[in-house]
Amino acid sequence: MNNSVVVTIPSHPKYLSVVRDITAGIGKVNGLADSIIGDIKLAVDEACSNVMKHAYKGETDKKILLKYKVTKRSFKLTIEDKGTKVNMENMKGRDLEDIKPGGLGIHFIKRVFDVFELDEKKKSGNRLILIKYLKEK
Amino acid sequence: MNNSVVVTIPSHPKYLSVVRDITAGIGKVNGLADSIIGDIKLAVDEACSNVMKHAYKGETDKKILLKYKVTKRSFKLTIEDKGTKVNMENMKGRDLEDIKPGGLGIHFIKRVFDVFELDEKKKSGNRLILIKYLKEK
Amino acid sequence: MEINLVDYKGRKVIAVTGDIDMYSSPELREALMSFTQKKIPSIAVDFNKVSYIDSSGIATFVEGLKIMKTYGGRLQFFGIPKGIMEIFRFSKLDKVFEIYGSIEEAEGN
Amino acid sequence: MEINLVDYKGRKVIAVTGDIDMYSSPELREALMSFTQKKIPSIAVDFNKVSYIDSSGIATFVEGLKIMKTYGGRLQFFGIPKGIMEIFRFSKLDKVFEIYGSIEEAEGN
Ligand SMILES: Nc1ncnc2c1ncn2[C@@H]1O[C@H](COP(=O)(O)OP(=O)(O)O)[C@@H](O)[C@H]1O
Ligand SMILES: Nc1ncnc2c1ncn2[C@@H]1O[C@H](COP(=O)(O)OP(=O)(O)O)[C@@H](O)[C@H]1O
Repeated sequence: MNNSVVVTIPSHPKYLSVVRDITAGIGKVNGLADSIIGDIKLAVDEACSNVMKHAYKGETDKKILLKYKVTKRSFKLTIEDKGTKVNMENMKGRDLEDIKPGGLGIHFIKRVFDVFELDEKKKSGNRLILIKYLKEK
Repeated sequence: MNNSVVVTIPSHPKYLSVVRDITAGIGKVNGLADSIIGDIKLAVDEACSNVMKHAYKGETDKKILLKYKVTKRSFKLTIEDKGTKVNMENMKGRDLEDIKPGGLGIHFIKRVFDVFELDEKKKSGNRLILIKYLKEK
Repeated sequence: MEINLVDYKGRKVIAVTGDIDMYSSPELREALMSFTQKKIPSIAVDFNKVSYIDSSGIATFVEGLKIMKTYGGRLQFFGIPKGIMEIFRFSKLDKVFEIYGSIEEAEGN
Repeated sequence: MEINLVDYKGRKVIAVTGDIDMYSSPELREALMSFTQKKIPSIAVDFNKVSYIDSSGIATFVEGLKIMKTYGGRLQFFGIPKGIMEIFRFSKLDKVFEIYGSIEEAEGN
Protein backbone atom coordinates (compact mmCIF):
# COMPACT_ATOMS: atom_id res chain seq x y z
CA MET A 1 0.00 0.00 0.00
CA ASN A 2 1.05 3.56 -0.70
CA ASN A 3 1.70 4.93 2.75
CA SER A 4 4.04 7.78 1.99
CA VAL A 5 3.62 11.42 2.83
CA VAL A 6 5.86 14.09 1.31
CA VAL A 7 6.18 17.57 2.79
CA THR A 8 8.13 20.67 1.82
CA ILE A 9 8.51 23.46 4.38
CA PRO A 10 10.45 26.71 4.44
CA SER A 11 13.63 26.64 6.53
CA HIS A 12 12.11 28.97 9.12
CA PRO A 13 12.03 27.74 12.74
CA LYS A 14 8.36 28.62 13.02
CA TYR A 15 7.62 25.61 10.80
CA LEU A 16 9.14 23.20 13.32
CA SER A 17 5.78 23.00 15.09
CA VAL A 18 4.14 22.07 11.78
CA VAL A 19 6.75 19.34 11.30
CA ARG A 20 6.02 18.02 14.79
CA ASP A 21 2.28 17.98 14.12
CA ILE A 22 2.74 16.15 10.82
CA THR A 23 5.14 13.64 12.35
CA ALA A 24 2.81 12.94 15.25
CA GLY A 25 -0.16 12.68 12.89
CA ILE A 26 1.59 10.16 10.66
CA GLY A 27 2.66 8.14 13.69
CA LYS A 28 -0.89 8.09 15.02
CA VAL A 29 -2.47 7.17 11.70
CA ASN A 30 -0.08 4.23 11.53
CA GLY A 31 -0.88 3.07 15.04
CA LEU A 32 2.40 3.85 16.79
CA ALA A 33 2.40 4.11 20.59
CA ASP A 34 2.29 7.63 22.07
CA SER A 35 5.70 7.29 23.72
CA ILE A 36 7.35 6.30 20.42
CA ILE A 37 5.55 9.13 18.65
CA GLY A 38 6.94 11.56 21.23
CA ASP A 39 10.48 10.32 20.70
CA ILE A 40 10.20 10.42 16.91
CA LYS A 41 8.69 13.91 17.01
CA LEU A 42 11.65 15.21 19.00
CA ALA A 43 14.16 13.51 16.70
CA VAL A 44 12.60 14.90 13.51
CA ASP A 45 12.45 18.38 15.07
CA GLU A 46 16.16 18.12 15.91
CA ALA A 47 17.10 16.94 12.42
CA CYS A 48 15.18 19.84 10.83
CA SER A 49 16.61 22.33 13.34
CA ASN A 50 20.07 21.15 12.34
CA VAL A 51 19.33 21.70 8.66
CA MET A 52 18.15 25.23 9.45
CA LYS A 53 21.14 26.03 11.68
CA HIS A 54 23.97 24.19 10.00
CA ALA A 55 23.16 23.35 6.37
CA TYR A 56 21.32 26.63 5.70
CA LYS A 57 23.24 28.66 8.32
CA GLY A 58 20.13 30.42 9.54
CA GLU A 59 18.70 31.38 6.16
CA THR A 60 14.93 31.08 6.63
CA ASP A 61 13.60 31.04 3.06
CA LYS A 62 15.20 27.85 1.78
CA LYS A 63 13.38 24.55 1.39
CA ILE A 64 13.41 21.39 3.44
CA LEU A 65 11.85 18.25 1.97
CA LEU A 66 10.60 15.45 4.19
CA LYS A 67 9.49 12.05 2.89
CA TYR A 68 7.78 9.71 5.33
CA LYS A 69 7.22 6.06 4.56
CA VAL A 70 5.69 3.83 7.17
CA THR A 71 5.21 0.09 6.90
CA LYS A 72 4.46 -2.55 9.52
CA ARG A 73 8.17 -3.06 9.81
CA SER A 74 9.58 0.45 9.90
CA PHE A 75 9.09 4.20 10.17
CA LYS A 76 11.33 5.69 7.50
CA LEU A 77 11.99 9.34 6.86
CA THR A 78 14.36 11.17 4.54
CA ILE A 79 15.16 14.84 5.01
CA GLU A 80 16.59 16.75 2.06
CA ASP A 81 18.10 20.20 1.82
CA LYS A 82 20.02 22.20 -0.76
CA GLY A 83 22.43 23.68 1.76
CA THR A 84 26.13 23.25 2.48
CA LYS A 85 27.26 19.68 2.07
CA VAL A 86 27.97 17.92 5.33
CA ASN A 87 29.82 14.72 6.06
CA MET A 88 29.06 12.11 8.65
CA GLU A 89 32.23 12.71 10.66
CA ASN A 90 31.04 16.21 11.55
CA MET A 91 27.65 14.98 12.72
CA LYS A 92 28.65 14.28 16.29
CA GLY A 93 26.95 15.29 19.50
CA ARG A 94 28.98 16.37 22.52
CA ASP A 95 30.12 14.02 25.26
CA LEU A 96 27.05 13.73 27.52
CA GLU A 97 29.25 14.14 30.60
CA ASP A 98 30.66 17.44 29.32
CA ILE A 99 27.80 19.73 30.34
CA LYS A 100 27.55 22.77 28.05
CA PRO A 101 24.92 24.38 25.82
CA GLY A 102 24.26 22.55 22.53
CA GLY A 103 25.38 19.23 21.15
CA LEU A 104 22.34 17.16 22.17
CA GLY A 105 20.38 17.04 18.90
CA ILE A 106 22.23 14.12 17.33
CA HIS A 107 21.90 12.17 20.58
CA PHE A 108 18.13 12.69 20.51
CA ILE A 109 17.97 11.50 16.91
CA LYS A 110 20.08 8.38 17.51
CA ARG A 111 18.13 7.63 20.68
CA VAL A 112 15.08 6.60 18.64
CA PHE A 113 16.22 5.97 15.07
CA ASP A 114 18.10 2.74 14.31
CA VAL A 115 19.50 4.09 11.04
CA PHE A 116 21.03 7.57 10.83
CA GLU A 117 22.77 7.94 7.50
CA LEU A 118 23.64 10.41 4.76
CA ASP A 119 22.82 9.39 1.20
CA GLU A 120 26.23 9.47 -0.47
CA LYS A 121 24.66 9.57 -3.93
CA LYS A 122 23.13 12.99 -3.44
CA LYS A 123 25.07 15.43 -5.62
CA SER A 124 24.29 18.82 -4.10
CA GLY A 125 22.80 19.43 -0.70
CA ASN A 126 22.09 16.64 1.74
CA ARG A 127 19.72 13.72 2.15
CA LEU A 128 19.54 12.32 5.67
CA ILE A 129 18.01 8.86 6.01
CA LEU A 130 16.33 7.97 9.29
CA ILE A 131 14.79 4.55 9.94
CA LYS A 132 13.20 3.17 13.05
CA TYR A 133 12.40 -0.55 12.99
CA LEU A 134 9.04 -1.27 14.52
CA LYS A 135 9.25 -5.05 14.94
CA GLU A 136 11.99 -7.57 15.42
CA LYS A 137 12.42 -9.63 12.30
CA MET B 1 9.23 35.62 2.08
CA ASN B 2 8.84 31.96 1.15
CA ASN B 3 5.84 30.90 3.14
CA SER B 4 4.68 27.91 1.17
CA VAL B 5 4.20 24.38 2.37
CA VAL B 6 3.65 21.50 -0.05
CA VAL B 7 2.23 18.16 1.05
CA THR B 8 1.47 14.89 -0.74
CA ILE B 9 -0.76 12.36 0.99
CA PRO B 10 -2.26 9.04 -0.07
CA SER B 11 -5.96 9.18 -0.98
CA HIS B 12 -6.88 7.14 2.09
CA PRO B 13 -9.41 8.69 4.50
CA LYS B 14 -7.13 8.00 7.45
CA TYR B 15 -4.90 10.82 6.19
CA LEU B 16 -7.67 13.39 6.59
CA SER B 17 -6.64 13.89 10.22
CA VAL B 18 -3.08 14.57 9.07
CA VAL B 19 -4.42 17.14 6.59
CA ARG B 20 -6.41 18.80 9.38
CA ASP B 21 -3.34 18.92 11.64
CA ILE B 22 -1.18 20.43 8.89
CA THR B 23 -3.85 22.97 7.95
CA ALA B 24 -4.33 24.01 11.56
CA GLY B 25 -0.58 24.19 12.10
CA ILE B 26 -0.04 26.43 9.07
CA GLY B 27 -2.90 28.66 10.18
CA LYS B 28 -1.44 28.98 13.65
CA VAL B 29 2.10 29.65 12.46
CA ASN B 30 0.69 32.47 10.34
CA GLY B 31 -1.26 33.96 13.22
CA LEU B 32 -4.82 33.22 12.10
CA ALA B 33 -7.59 33.29 14.70
CA ASP B 34 -8.72 29.94 16.11
CA SER B 35 -12.24 30.31 14.73
CA ILE B 36 -10.95 30.91 11.19
CA ILE B 37 -8.53 28.01 11.54
CA GLY B 38 -11.47 25.78 12.52
CA ASP B 39 -13.47 26.82 9.47
CA ILE B 40 -10.52 26.38 7.09
CA LYS B 41 -9.69 22.98 8.58
CA LEU B 42 -13.22 21.76 7.90
CA ALA B 43 -13.20 23.15 4.36
CA VAL B 44 -9.87 21.52 3.46
CA ASP B 45 -11.03 18.21 4.93
CA GLU B 46 -14.18 18.40 2.79
CA ALA B 47 -12.23 19.21 -0.37
CA CYS B 48 -9.87 16.27 0.20
CA SER B 49 -12.78 13.95 1.10
CA ASN B 50 -14.38 14.91 -2.20
CA VAL B 51 -11.23 14.05 -4.13
CA MET B 52 -11.13 10.65 -2.40
CA LYS B 53 -14.83 9.94 -2.98
CA HIS B 54 -15.49 11.51 -6.36
CA ALA B 55 -12.25 12.05 -8.31
CA TYR B 56 -10.62 8.80 -7.14
CA LYS B 57 -13.92 6.95 -6.56
CA GLY B 58 -12.74 5.44 -3.31
CA GLU B 59 -9.34 4.23 -4.48
CA THR B 60 -7.10 4.71 -1.46
CA ASP B 61 -3.58 4.49 -2.91
CA LYS B 62 -3.63 7.47 -5.25
CA LYS B 63 -1.97 10.79 -4.51
CA ILE B 64 -3.36 14.13 -3.41
CA LEU B 65 -1.09 17.17 -3.57
CA LEU B 66 -1.74 20.22 -1.40
CA LYS B 67 0.09 23.53 -1.79
CA TYR B 68 -0.41 26.15 0.90
CA LYS B 69 0.68 29.74 0.44
CA VAL B 70 -0.08 32.25 3.15
CA THR B 71 0.59 35.96 2.97
CA LYS B 72 -0.69 38.86 5.05
CA ARG B 73 -3.44 39.23 2.49
CA SER B 74 -4.60 35.69 1.86
CA PHE B 75 -4.61 32.03 2.73
CA LYS B 76 -4.27 30.20 -0.56
CA LEU B 77 -4.41 26.49 -1.16
CA THR B 78 -4.42 24.36 -4.28
CA ILE B 79 -5.45 20.71 -4.21
CA GLU B 80 -4.36 18.49 -7.09
CA ASP B 81 -5.36 14.98 -8.04
CA LYS B 82 -4.88 12.68 -11.02
CA GLY B 83 -8.41 11.32 -10.88
CA THR B 84 -11.45 11.66 -13.14
CA LYS B 85 -11.81 15.13 -14.56
CA VAL B 86 -14.60 17.16 -13.02
CA ASN B 87 -16.26 20.34 -14.14
CA MET B 88 -17.52 23.20 -12.08
CA GLU B 89 -21.18 22.65 -12.95
CA ASN B 90 -21.14 19.29 -11.17
CA MET B 91 -19.61 20.76 -8.01
CA LYS B 92 -22.86 21.73 -6.38
CA GLY B 93 -24.07 21.08 -2.88
CA ARG B 94 -27.68 20.22 -2.18
CA ASP B 95 -30.38 22.76 -1.35
CA LEU B 96 -29.92 23.37 2.39
CA GLU B 97 -33.68 23.14 2.92
CA ASP B 98 -33.83 19.70 1.33
CA ILE B 99 -32.71 17.64 4.29
CA LYS B 100 -30.98 14.41 3.21
CA PRO B 101 -27.62 12.72 3.75
CA GLY B 102 -24.71 14.26 1.82
CA GLY B 103 -24.37 17.40 -0.25
CA LEU B 104 -22.93 19.67 2.48
CA GLY B 105 -19.21 19.57 1.67
CA ILE B 106 -19.23 22.26 -1.02
CA HIS B 107 -21.28 24.52 1.26
CA PHE B 108 -18.66 24.14 4.00
CA ILE B 109 -15.89 25.00 1.55
CA LYS B 110 -17.65 28.07 0.14
CA ARG B 111 -18.59 29.18 3.65
CA VAL B 112 -14.98 30.15 4.39
CA PHE B 113 -13.14 30.40 1.05
CA ASP B 114 -13.75 33.48 -1.12
CA VAL B 115 -12.39 31.79 -4.23
CA PHE B 116 -13.43 28.25 -5.18
CA GLU B 117 -12.23 27.52 -8.68
CA LEU B 118 -10.93 24.76 -10.94
CA ASP B 119 -7.74 25.49 -12.86
CA GLU B 120 -8.87 25.11 -16.49
CA LYS B 121 -5.29 24.77 -17.70
CA LYS B 122 -4.72 21.48 -15.94
CA LYS B 123 -4.59 18.77 -18.59
CA SER B 124 -5.24 15.57 -16.69
CA GLY B 125 -6.72 15.31 -13.21
CA ASN B 126 -7.90 18.35 -11.30
CA ARG B 127 -6.47 21.39 -9.58
CA LEU B 128 -8.84 23.11 -7.18
CA ILE B 129 -7.90 26.64 -6.15
CA LEU B 130 -9.09 27.90 -2.78
CA ILE B 131 -8.38 31.41 -1.51
CA LYS B 132 -9.50 33.13 1.64
CA TYR B 133 -8.76 36.86 1.82
CA LEU B 134 -7.55 37.86 5.25
CA LYS B 135 -7.89 41.63 5.02
CA GLU B 136 -10.05 44.05 3.12
CA LYS B 137 -7.98 45.79 0.49
CA MET C 1 -12.78 8.50 17.39
CA GLU C 2 -14.10 6.27 20.11
CA ILE C 3 -17.65 5.14 20.69
CA ASN C 4 -19.14 4.15 24.01
CA LEU C 5 -22.61 2.72 24.28
CA VAL C 6 -24.11 3.67 27.62
CA ASP C 7 -27.47 3.02 29.25
CA TYR C 8 -28.99 6.01 31.03
CA LYS C 9 -32.21 5.21 32.89
CA GLY C 10 -33.05 2.55 30.33
CA ARG C 11 -32.30 4.88 27.42
CA LYS C 12 -29.62 4.15 24.82
CA VAL C 13 -26.82 6.72 24.75
CA ILE C 14 -24.08 6.83 22.11
CA ALA C 15 -21.15 8.72 23.63
CA VAL C 16 -18.64 9.78 20.98
CA THR C 17 -15.08 10.91 21.75
CA GLY C 18 -12.75 12.58 19.26
CA ASP C 19 -13.02 13.43 15.58
CA ILE C 20 -15.90 12.25 13.38
CA ASP C 21 -14.72 12.32 9.76
CA MET C 22 -14.94 10.23 6.60
CA TYR C 23 -12.49 7.74 8.12
CA SER C 24 -14.29 7.26 11.43
CA SER C 25 -17.95 7.85 10.50
CA PRO C 26 -18.55 4.28 9.21
CA GLU C 27 -17.98 3.06 12.78
CA LEU C 28 -20.48 5.62 14.07
CA ARG C 29 -22.93 4.53 11.38
CA GLU C 30 -22.60 0.93 12.50
CA ALA C 31 -23.40 1.82 16.12
CA LEU C 32 -26.39 3.90 15.08
CA MET C 33 -27.72 1.29 12.66
CA SER C 34 -27.38 -1.50 15.24
CA PHE C 35 -29.98 0.46 17.26
CA THR C 36 -32.26 1.51 14.40
CA GLN C 37 -32.39 -2.06 13.10
CA LYS C 38 -33.89 -3.01 16.47
CA LYS C 39 -36.22 0.00 16.20
CA ILE C 40 -34.99 1.41 19.50
CA PRO C 41 -37.55 4.19 20.16
CA SER C 42 -35.19 6.74 21.69
CA ILE C 43 -31.47 7.24 21.09
CA ALA C 44 -29.42 10.04 22.64
CA VAL C 45 -26.01 11.09 21.36
CA ASP C 46 -23.52 12.60 23.80
CA PHE C 47 -21.49 15.26 21.96
CA ASN C 48 -19.54 16.53 24.98
CA LYS C 49 -16.28 14.94 23.88
CA VAL C 50 -16.68 15.35 20.12
CA SER C 51 -13.74 17.47 18.96
CA TYR C 52 -14.67 17.63 15.28
CA ILE C 53 -17.38 16.65 12.82
CA ASP C 54 -17.41 16.91 9.03
CA SER C 55 -20.16 16.42 6.45
CA SER C 56 -19.79 12.64 6.45
CA GLY C 57 -20.54 12.58 10.18
CA ILE C 58 -23.53 14.84 9.68
CA ALA C 59 -24.75 12.65 6.80
CA THR C 60 -24.60 9.65 9.11
CA PHE C 61 -26.88 11.35 11.64
CA VAL C 62 -29.29 12.58 8.95
CA GLU C 63 -29.52 9.01 7.64
CA GLY C 64 -30.14 7.67 11.16
CA LEU C 65 -32.84 10.28 11.80
CA LYS C 66 -34.61 9.45 8.52
CA ILE C 67 -34.74 5.78 9.45
CA MET C 68 -35.93 6.47 13.00
CA LYS C 69 -38.74 8.65 11.68
CA THR C 70 -40.11 5.69 9.69
CA TYR C 71 -40.87 3.91 12.97
CA GLY C 72 -41.65 6.95 15.09
CA GLY C 73 -38.33 6.88 16.99
CA ARG C 74 -36.56 9.92 18.43
CA LEU C 75 -32.91 10.94 17.99
CA GLN C 76 -31.69 13.39 20.63
CA PHE C 77 -28.37 15.25 20.78
CA PHE C 78 -26.87 16.81 23.90
CA GLY C 79 -23.68 18.58 25.00
CA ILE C 80 -22.83 19.96 21.56
CA PRO C 81 -19.67 22.14 21.65
CA LYS C 82 -19.98 25.70 20.33
CA GLY C 83 -18.02 25.22 17.10
CA ILE C 84 -20.04 22.16 16.14
CA MET C 85 -23.30 23.93 17.00
CA GLU C 86 -22.34 26.64 14.51
CA ILE C 87 -21.97 24.04 11.77
CA PHE C 88 -25.38 22.56 12.57
CA ARG C 89 -26.91 26.04 12.49
CA PHE C 90 -25.22 26.90 9.18
CA SER C 91 -26.53 23.62 7.72
CA LYS C 92 -30.04 24.40 9.03
CA LEU C 93 -29.92 21.15 10.94
CA ASP C 94 -30.44 22.79 14.33
CA LYS C 95 -34.13 22.86 13.33
CA VAL C 96 -34.12 19.22 12.25
CA PHE C 97 -32.32 17.51 15.12
CA GLU C 98 -33.62 17.57 18.72
CA ILE C 99 -30.86 19.42 20.57
CA TYR C 100 -30.52 19.66 24.37
CA GLY C 101 -27.97 21.00 26.80
CA SER C 102 -27.68 17.86 28.90
CA ILE C 103 -28.92 14.29 29.11
CA GLU C 104 -31.29 15.28 31.93
CA GLU C 105 -32.81 17.94 29.73
CA ALA C 106 -33.15 15.48 26.85
CA GLU C 107 -34.78 12.94 29.14
CA GLY C 108 -37.35 15.44 30.41
CA ASN C 109 -38.54 16.08 26.86
CA MET D 1 4.99 29.23 23.93
CA GLU D 2 4.00 31.77 26.55
CA ILE D 3 6.07 33.08 29.43
CA ASN D 4 4.71 34.41 32.69
CA LEU D 5 6.96 36.00 35.26
CA VAL D 6 5.52 35.40 38.73
CA ASP D 7 6.70 36.34 42.21
CA TYR D 8 6.32 33.58 44.78
CA LYS D 9 7.20 34.67 48.33
CA GLY D 10 9.74 37.12 46.93
CA ARG D 11 11.24 34.50 44.63
CA LYS D 12 11.31 34.88 40.83
CA VAL D 13 9.35 32.23 38.99
CA ILE D 14 9.38 31.76 35.20
CA ALA D 15 6.19 29.92 34.28
CA VAL D 16 6.35 28.52 30.76
CA THR D 17 3.30 27.33 28.81
CA GLY D 18 3.44 25.36 25.55
CA ASP D 19 6.27 24.18 23.32
CA ILE D 20 9.89 25.27 23.81
CA ASP D 21 11.70 24.83 20.50
CA MET D 22 14.24 26.63 18.32
CA TYR D 23 11.56 29.14 17.35
CA SER D 24 10.41 30.01 20.86
CA SER D 25 13.55 29.46 22.95
CA PRO D 26 15.05 32.94 22.18
CA GLU D 27 12.13 34.44 24.09
CA LEU D 28 12.79 32.11 27.02
CA ARG D 29 16.47 33.05 26.87
CA GLU D 30 15.58 36.72 27.06
CA ALA D 31 13.46 36.19 30.19
CA LEU D 32 16.18 34.14 31.84
CA MET D 33 18.96 36.58 30.94
CA SER D 34 16.97 39.56 32.19
CA PHE D 35 17.21 37.91 35.64
CA THR D 36 20.79 36.68 35.44
CA GLN D 37 21.97 40.12 34.36
CA LYS D 38 20.58 41.41 37.64
CA LYS D 39 22.26 38.50 39.40
CA ILE D 40 18.97 37.35 40.88
CA PRO D 41 20.12 34.75 43.43
CA SER D 42 17.30 32.27 42.99
CA ILE D 43 15.17 31.57 39.93
CA ALA D 44 12.53 28.84 39.75
CA VAL D 45 11.08 27.54 36.48
CA ASP D 46 7.54 26.16 36.49
CA PHE D 47 7.38 23.27 33.99
CA ASN D 48 3.80 22.22 34.76
CA LYS D 49 2.43 23.56 31.49
CA VAL D 50 5.41 22.83 29.26
CA SER D 51 4.15 20.50 26.52
CA TYR D 52 7.46 20.04 24.71
CA ILE D 53 11.14 20.91 24.92
CA ASP D 54 13.91 20.30 22.39
CA SER D 55 17.69 20.65 22.58
CA SER D 56 17.59 24.41 21.97
CA GLY D 57 15.39 24.84 25.05
CA ILE D 58 17.71 22.66 27.08
CA ALA D 59 20.74 24.61 25.80
CA THR D 60 19.06 27.81 27.00
CA PHE D 61 18.72 26.44 30.52
CA VAL D 62 22.29 25.06 30.56
CA GLU D 63 23.54 28.49 29.52
CA GLY D 64 21.47 30.17 32.25
CA LEU D 65 22.73 27.75 34.88
CA LYS D 66 26.36 28.33 33.86
CA ILE D 67 25.93 32.09 34.25
CA MET D 68 24.14 31.77 37.58
CA LYS D 69 26.93 29.57 38.94
CA THR D 70 29.42 32.39 38.31
CA TYR D 71 27.65 34.50 40.93
CA GLY D 72 26.51 31.68 43.21
CA GLY D 73 22.86 31.81 42.07
CA ARG D 74 20.49 28.84 42.03
CA LEU D 75 18.27 27.66 39.20
CA GLN D 76 15.42 25.42 40.33
CA PHE D 77 12.95 23.45 38.19
CA PHE D 78 9.60 22.11 39.36
CA GLY D 79 6.54 20.32 37.97
CA ILE D 80 8.41 18.61 35.13
CA PRO D 81 6.08 16.33 33.09
CA LYS D 82 7.09 12.68 32.74
CA GLY D 83 8.12 12.79 29.07
CA ILE D 84 10.35 15.81 29.61
CA MET D 85 11.87 14.26 32.72
CA GLU D 86 12.91 11.30 30.56
CA ILE D 87 14.75 13.62 28.20
CA PHE D 88 16.58 15.30 31.10
CA ARG D 89 17.52 11.89 32.44
CA PHE D 90 18.76 10.67 29.06
CA SER D 91 20.85 13.86 28.72
CA LYS D 92 22.26 13.32 32.22
CA LEU D 93 20.93 16.74 33.16
CA ASP D 94 18.74 15.43 35.99
CA LYS D 95 21.99 15.41 37.98
CA VAL D 96 22.92 18.94 36.92
CA PHE D 97 19.69 20.84 37.42
CA GLU D 98 17.95 21.14 40.80
CA ILE D 99 14.65 19.36 40.23
CA TYR D 100 11.65 19.45 42.59
CA GLY D 101 8.07 18.24 42.52
CA SER D 102 6.47 21.55 43.45
CA ILE D 103 7.30 25.16 44.19
CA GLU D 104 6.84 24.53 47.91
CA GLU D 105 9.39 21.74 47.76
CA ALA D 106 11.81 23.96 45.82
CA GLU D 107 11.36 26.74 48.33
CA GLY D 108 12.11 24.46 51.29
CA ASN D 109 15.49 23.57 49.78
N1 LIG E 1 22.13 18.96 8.98
C1 LIG E 1 23.42 19.27 9.36
N2 LIG E 1 24.23 19.92 8.50
C2 LIG E 1 25.48 20.21 8.86
N3 LIG E 1 26.02 19.91 10.05
C3 LIG E 1 25.27 19.27 10.94
C4 LIG E 1 23.93 18.91 10.65
N4 LIG E 1 23.43 18.29 11.73
C5 LIG E 1 24.41 18.27 12.64
N5 LIG E 1 25.53 18.85 12.19
C6 LIG E 1 26.80 18.98 12.93
O1 LIG E 1 26.74 18.12 14.07
C7 LIG E 1 26.96 18.85 15.27
C8 LIG E 1 26.16 18.28 16.41
O2 LIG E 1 24.78 18.46 16.18
P1 LIG E 1 23.77 18.48 17.40
O3 LIG E 1 24.03 17.27 18.24
O4 LIG E 1 22.40 18.61 16.83
O5 LIG E 1 24.16 19.75 18.25
P2 LIG E 1 24.11 21.31 17.92
O6 LIG E 1 23.28 21.50 16.69
O7 LIG E 1 23.49 21.89 19.14
O8 LIG E 1 25.53 21.72 17.72
C9 LIG E 1 26.60 20.28 14.92
O9 LIG E 1 27.25 21.22 15.74
C10 LIG E 1 27.03 20.37 13.45
O10 LIG E 1 28.39 20.64 13.36
N1 LIG F 1 -13.27 16.72 -6.17
C1 LIG F 1 -14.41 16.38 -6.81
N2 LIG F 1 -14.37 15.63 -7.94
C2 LIG F 1 -15.50 15.30 -8.58
N3 LIG F 1 -16.73 15.69 -8.19
C3 LIG F 1 -16.85 16.44 -7.08
C4 LIG F 1 -15.70 16.83 -6.34
N4 LIG F 1 -16.12 17.59 -5.31
C5 LIG F 1 -17.47 17.66 -5.40
N5 LIG F 1 -17.91 16.97 -6.47
C6 LIG F 1 -19.32 16.84 -6.88
O1 LIG F 1 -20.08 17.81 -6.14
C7 LIG F 1 -21.13 17.16 -5.43
C8 LIG F 1 -21.39 17.89 -4.11
O2 LIG F 1 -20.30 17.74 -3.24
P1 LIG F 1 -20.49 17.87 -1.68
O3 LIG F 1 -21.24 19.13 -1.40
O4 LIG F 1 -19.15 17.74 -1.05
O5 LIG F 1 -21.44 16.67 -1.26
P2 LIG F 1 -21.21 15.09 -1.31
O6 LIG F 1 -19.77 14.81 -1.52
O7 LIG F 1 -21.70 14.64 0.02
O8 LIG F 1 -22.06 14.61 -2.44
C9 LIG F 1 -20.68 15.73 -5.26
O9 LIG F 1 -21.77 14.85 -5.10
C10 LIG F 1 -19.92 15.49 -6.55
O10 LIG F 1 -20.80 15.16 -7.62
